[in-house]
Amino acid sequence: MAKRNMVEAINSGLMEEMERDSTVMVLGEDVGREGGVFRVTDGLQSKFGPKRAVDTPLAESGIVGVALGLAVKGLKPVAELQFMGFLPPALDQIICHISRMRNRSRGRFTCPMVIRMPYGGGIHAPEHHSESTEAMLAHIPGIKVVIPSTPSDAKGLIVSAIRDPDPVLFCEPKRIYRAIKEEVPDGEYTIPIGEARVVREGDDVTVVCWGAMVREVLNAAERIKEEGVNAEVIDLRTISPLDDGTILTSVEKTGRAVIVHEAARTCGLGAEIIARINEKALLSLEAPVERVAGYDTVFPLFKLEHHYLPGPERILRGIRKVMAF
Amino acid sequence: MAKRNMVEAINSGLMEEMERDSTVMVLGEDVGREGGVFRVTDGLQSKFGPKRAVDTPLAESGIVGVALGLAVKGLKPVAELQFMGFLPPALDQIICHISRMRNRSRGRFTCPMVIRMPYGGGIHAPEHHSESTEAMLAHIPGIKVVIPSTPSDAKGLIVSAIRDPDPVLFCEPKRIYRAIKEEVPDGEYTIPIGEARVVREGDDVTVVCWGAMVREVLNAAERIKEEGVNAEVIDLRTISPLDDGTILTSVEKTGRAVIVHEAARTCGLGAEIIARINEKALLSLEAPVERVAGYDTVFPLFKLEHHYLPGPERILRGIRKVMAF
Amino acid sequence: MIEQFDPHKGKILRILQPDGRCEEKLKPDLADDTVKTLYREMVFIRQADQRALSLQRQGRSGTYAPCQGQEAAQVGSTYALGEGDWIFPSFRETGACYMRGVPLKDILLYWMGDERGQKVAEGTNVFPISIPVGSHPLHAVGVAWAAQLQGEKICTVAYFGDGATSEGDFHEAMNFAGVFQTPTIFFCQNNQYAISVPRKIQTAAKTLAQKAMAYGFSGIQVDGNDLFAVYAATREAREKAISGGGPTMIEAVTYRFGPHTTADDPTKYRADEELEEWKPLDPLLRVQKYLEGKELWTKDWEAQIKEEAEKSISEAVQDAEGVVEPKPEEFFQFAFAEMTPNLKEQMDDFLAFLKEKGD
Amino acid sequence: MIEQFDPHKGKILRILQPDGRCEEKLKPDLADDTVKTLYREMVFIRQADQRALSLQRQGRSGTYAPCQGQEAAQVGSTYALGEGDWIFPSFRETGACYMRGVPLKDILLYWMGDERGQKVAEGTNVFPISIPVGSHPLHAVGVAWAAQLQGEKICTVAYFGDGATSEGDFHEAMNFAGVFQTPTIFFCQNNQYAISVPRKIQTAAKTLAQKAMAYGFSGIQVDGNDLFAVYAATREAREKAISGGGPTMIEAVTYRFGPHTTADDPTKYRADEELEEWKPLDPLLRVQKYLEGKELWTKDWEAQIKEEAEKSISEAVQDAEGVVEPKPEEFFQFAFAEMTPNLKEQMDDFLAFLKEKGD
Ligand SMILES: Cc1ncc(C[n+]2csc(CCOP(=O)(O)OP(=O)(O)O)c2C)c(N)n1
Ligand SMILES: Cc1ncc(C[n+]2csc(CCOP(=O)(O)OP(=O)(O)O)c2C)c(N)n1
Ligand SMILES: [Mg+2]
Ligand SMILES: [Mg+2]
Repeated sequence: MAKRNMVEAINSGLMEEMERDSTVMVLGEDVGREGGVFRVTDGLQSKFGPKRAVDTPLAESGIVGVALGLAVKGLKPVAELQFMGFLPPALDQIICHISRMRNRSRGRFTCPMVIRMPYGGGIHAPEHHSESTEAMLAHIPGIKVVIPSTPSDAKGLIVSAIRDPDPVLFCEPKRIYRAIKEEVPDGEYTIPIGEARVVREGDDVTVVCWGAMVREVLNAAERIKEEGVNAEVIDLRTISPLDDGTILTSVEKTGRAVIVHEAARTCGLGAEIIARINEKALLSLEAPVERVAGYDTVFPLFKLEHHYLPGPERILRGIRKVMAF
Repeated sequence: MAKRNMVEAINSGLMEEMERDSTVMVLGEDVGREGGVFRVTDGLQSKFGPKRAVDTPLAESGIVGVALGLAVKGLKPVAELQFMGFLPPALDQIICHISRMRNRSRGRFTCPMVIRMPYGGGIHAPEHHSESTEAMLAHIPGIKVVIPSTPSDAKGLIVSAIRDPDPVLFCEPKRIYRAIKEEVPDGEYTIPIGEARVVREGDDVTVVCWGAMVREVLNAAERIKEEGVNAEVIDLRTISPLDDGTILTSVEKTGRAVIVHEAARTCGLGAEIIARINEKALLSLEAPVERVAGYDTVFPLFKLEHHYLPGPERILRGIRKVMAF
Repeated sequence: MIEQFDPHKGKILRILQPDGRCEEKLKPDLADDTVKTLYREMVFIRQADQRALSLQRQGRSGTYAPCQGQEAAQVGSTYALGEGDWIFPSFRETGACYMRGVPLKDILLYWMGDERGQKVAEGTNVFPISIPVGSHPLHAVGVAWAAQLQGEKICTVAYFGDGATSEGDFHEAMNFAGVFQTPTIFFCQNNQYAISVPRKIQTAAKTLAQKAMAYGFSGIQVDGNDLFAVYAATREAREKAISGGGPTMIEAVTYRFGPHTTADDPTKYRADEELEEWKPLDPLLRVQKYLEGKELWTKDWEAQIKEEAEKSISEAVQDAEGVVEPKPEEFFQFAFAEMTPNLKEQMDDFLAFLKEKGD
Repeated sequence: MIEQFDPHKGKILRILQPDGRCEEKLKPDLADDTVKTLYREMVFIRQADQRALSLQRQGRSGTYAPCQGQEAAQVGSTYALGEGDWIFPSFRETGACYMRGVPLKDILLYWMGDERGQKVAEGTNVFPISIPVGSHPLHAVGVAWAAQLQGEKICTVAYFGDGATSEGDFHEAMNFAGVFQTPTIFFCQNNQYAISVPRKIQTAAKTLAQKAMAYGFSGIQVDGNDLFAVYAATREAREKAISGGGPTMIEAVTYRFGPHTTADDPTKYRADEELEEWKPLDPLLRVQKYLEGKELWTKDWEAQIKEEAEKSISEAVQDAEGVVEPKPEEFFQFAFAEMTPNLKEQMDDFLAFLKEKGD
């Protein structure tokens, strides 16, 4: 075991999978020689050569579109989109083809592949470098969407994503790429896709979050303790398929819930979570489920981004609101 | 007043706006000479010439991207995407630019424009011709999303969309393009964007729907009467911004709600509506809000599409479920 | 040959003249029997295409995109391919798919609104039909790239139309193919229209073939109604591809004799005169005259092969219509290798609903 | 001239030699004073660019994309434009934006993380900076098309890099421009890299300029470090555009002297030798030598213009840093002409939250 941050953890996961399975390859803008603008693919090209760690032309649709072909023909492409803000050009291939090959061919052709992308705000970046549009992805049938919040989970989930028989979109909370260092198991280590994790136990209120928000929520959870409130914190880890079982069990216990996400509020994933709670645990609710989320505006440039991003203060406020109801 | 179906109603709205305002133009694939594959732009080119009813190259991103430029420079482009299934190639321009010009330039540049597209299933079409991805659009800040369900509303809303100072996505339920004929006012006629309509009054249960589902819901509402259930039916007409006021008033009265949409269930607009009800009318709820929606699968080819699309039977079942709770 | 016919210099490859005469020095070596077989296939495809149209008219099938007039382009190009090669059809490739081993029954089944028609047999390297115009050449590049990395000597062929060249994905596919020198043939059937939009509105370039220059490889314009020219060009492009020479674009200049699809009325946007001008260029007529000239064609033989075609087409129709209805829940079953709990829940509810309804 | 320099034939336009000598017969008629002014602007831009970099290093600004080495490309092209023309910058166009009337203060303000820096004055036809690579040429085509329909004799210029030519939107923009013959200049600064990716991985085409042929209009490759060549080519392209001749693509071959952005370390992907090879081709050096040859340049004058530049740059920095902080709720205020009820509700809750916090 070695102490690693999330970038190093994902890198080691890629490294080990490429060693284990010669069909695994990474491709994207600057992922080869440069090792990725965030260094997630650092060292892969020098170790596995330019044919398995490939710098591509600057074209997101092209990257994921050829990856589909690579996958159908038996390779395991791990494509990188440099930022989730540049996911939109690739959406057509994802929505119209990647998510549908298995269904369209009634199982004859499949495209197990991974599309990685850093996402989320808080790094003082220019426009299009802070987006969180994961809810759009969760609305697309036929793909899985994974979002780690710790180095260990990141490694375990990237390995599972590479081994998954279906396309997996892997969203990396770049804000905490280097913020957390922890022991990350070397060698064979997987985390099952589709399973949320109870990060903190509590019986007064359930707080559901993912990605970079987990850290903010844990911070708030510690502070609300002083007010005698014991919060249970759930890190979804996979947002599609959604592990509503873990959420419901918790809400049935606590009777109260707050959902925290960076993405714009309207039609964000928070809405779906509320819908599931409403459908399956309405009678356990002692207060309306609260959403602490981004606003329905363009993500602001960094003079104002701290106002846009949910932080401990706003999360505390959300928890207090459901407790006071 | 003349009896018109939805195609004719939208056509007359376009016709009159192009007469009224010489800056209005339509562009897209087959919208000129052919008058649109559904004939919505029929006669516009012969009346206003090929410079105001323009056949473009086959490129969705190009169509809406140049439309942005046309709009900023003072024209009023009404772009057509041939089917919502071919919206994805245009999403990048919509998400990254069209929805952001005003904000990005702090009001200096704006792009009032309309993007029309037929959407929805039930016409025995090939793959990609039956999609309903309106929830993705409702998640994008900076645009408005309109969906008419009757010829009159279609005319009133297309006129309002053209006159709106901001970009409006106009989704046309092609399944009922010609199914309903009704009196449609000639000349100046507008329906405000952002206002839902109570189509049928009732006090036992609220059914929220839009587009082609309205007809199915009204059918179910009539049938459920025989069971002594009086359903209130709300046609959203605009899904973004969402008129939750009308929904909440109704739910506070009925205490029960069912939401019906064609789109895939998870992260569909139904989730957001449930979230709003949860946040603002939880205590009035006497039963969990029910979603009668498309499934989280690719929209099937037409041998099975009737199973995918919510019809009166499934809607009745949904209503019975919330009544029996 | 490809290099000699520079589209930029207005050159176009034509070997078989409309009157059946043939440029002997350019003629590919196709045995007479082979030519007869290919003619027979073209006849079969035309009749199958006709049948598909009438099935739709009779309400026995859904929308269909006919390929009448494009038989030489599809037969000539596919016949030039090898065993392991892959093709990536769009929606108008009935001929190409049939030539590459997709049973007519399956093709018809698909247009009858049944996904099972797209489940090709193991070893049949035909991608499912791609409806989004211009989007699938990327897949052909990806498969070709993989084959290259796997050390297989095969090529991939993307079939698309003139309209498809306007899409961004076409550009990205051509560019990736050039950069990674993938063994890919971009086979464009320029049938003069994208639904109602004429070729000249699609792009200001004189030819579509010249677009290849933007990506550092060569393109050639061929008479798409000339079986020999299409075959020869594809053959050469394939040899180049499998010997590491990289991609080639072939623009087959042809004409759609029929409507865009069964939902389309061509009289709205094209004059009958235009159609009349193209009729003498009919790809079948040309081969017929050629064979006639060599006394390899007779009225009787024509009648015979047509009758045989009708027979097997009727069988295919019967088989397609005889396929048992899909299980209602089938559309849930191919979303993932293993159904997700959420989907399972939805399927169970769906089945419960059917039960309640008494289906 | 553009026609004479066919990129396909390996021609590239260069007028001013690195040693300051000049092809007299190709030399555009620029008065000595004008050349001095343009040199002065280039000096100013280089120093402003340097300052922007150091502001970031000092934590007084965010990420910045320097344009050092590309001054001739940006000054030469913008100086060739007319009053009413529009430019569409990407993120590396500090020089072009400044030349077209955007105050340095606003440019700095934007990189300090403040959208207000993008609110150009009425009459300043500079589109806001577009970050998504390759996506904004479509906007230039749209504005040009509108101007054409409105009967205005102006042109639009899209600025983008070598990497941008790989995006589908670049293709669609070029194609629309060709089809509608819009008065658009596609000005590509080929600075040899897209972050770490070298030009040769971007496309297999020998030149980027030749891509124009795929769209039926002409492209020209110019020495992008040659002020005169860039000016002359842009001038001609503009005249062609406003006189109904349609679009032109100009590939300005240049080199990025600095990092991709302040977040980038070029030593990871390019050798110092390469940089050294380009240094003698510095666009400023060349004009300096030219002026020196005509005894229009002296050390004192150089010192003087540099000092003056420093002074006004410092003022711009002061002004940018002196701008009052944006109101917290500002980011709600430009979503729509009229705030939607839903957004109003969110803003009120946001303001209530700030109150509670005591901000
Ligand atoms: C991305 C996309 N946009 C629009 C359509 C609707 N559509 C179907 S076929 C077609 C025209 C295609 O023209 P072309 O590429 O020349 O092929 P052809 O039909 O002539 O064989 C259009 C616009 C589509 N299928 N995909
Ligand atoms: C669509 C998109 N993909 C990726 C990026 C990230 N990115 C920013 S600049 C850049 C390289 C651009 O290269 P080039 O077009 O040559 O312009 P240059 O930076 O050299 O001026 C990349 C990949 C982006 N901004 N937009
Ligand atoms: Mg065509
Ligand atoms: Mg560059």
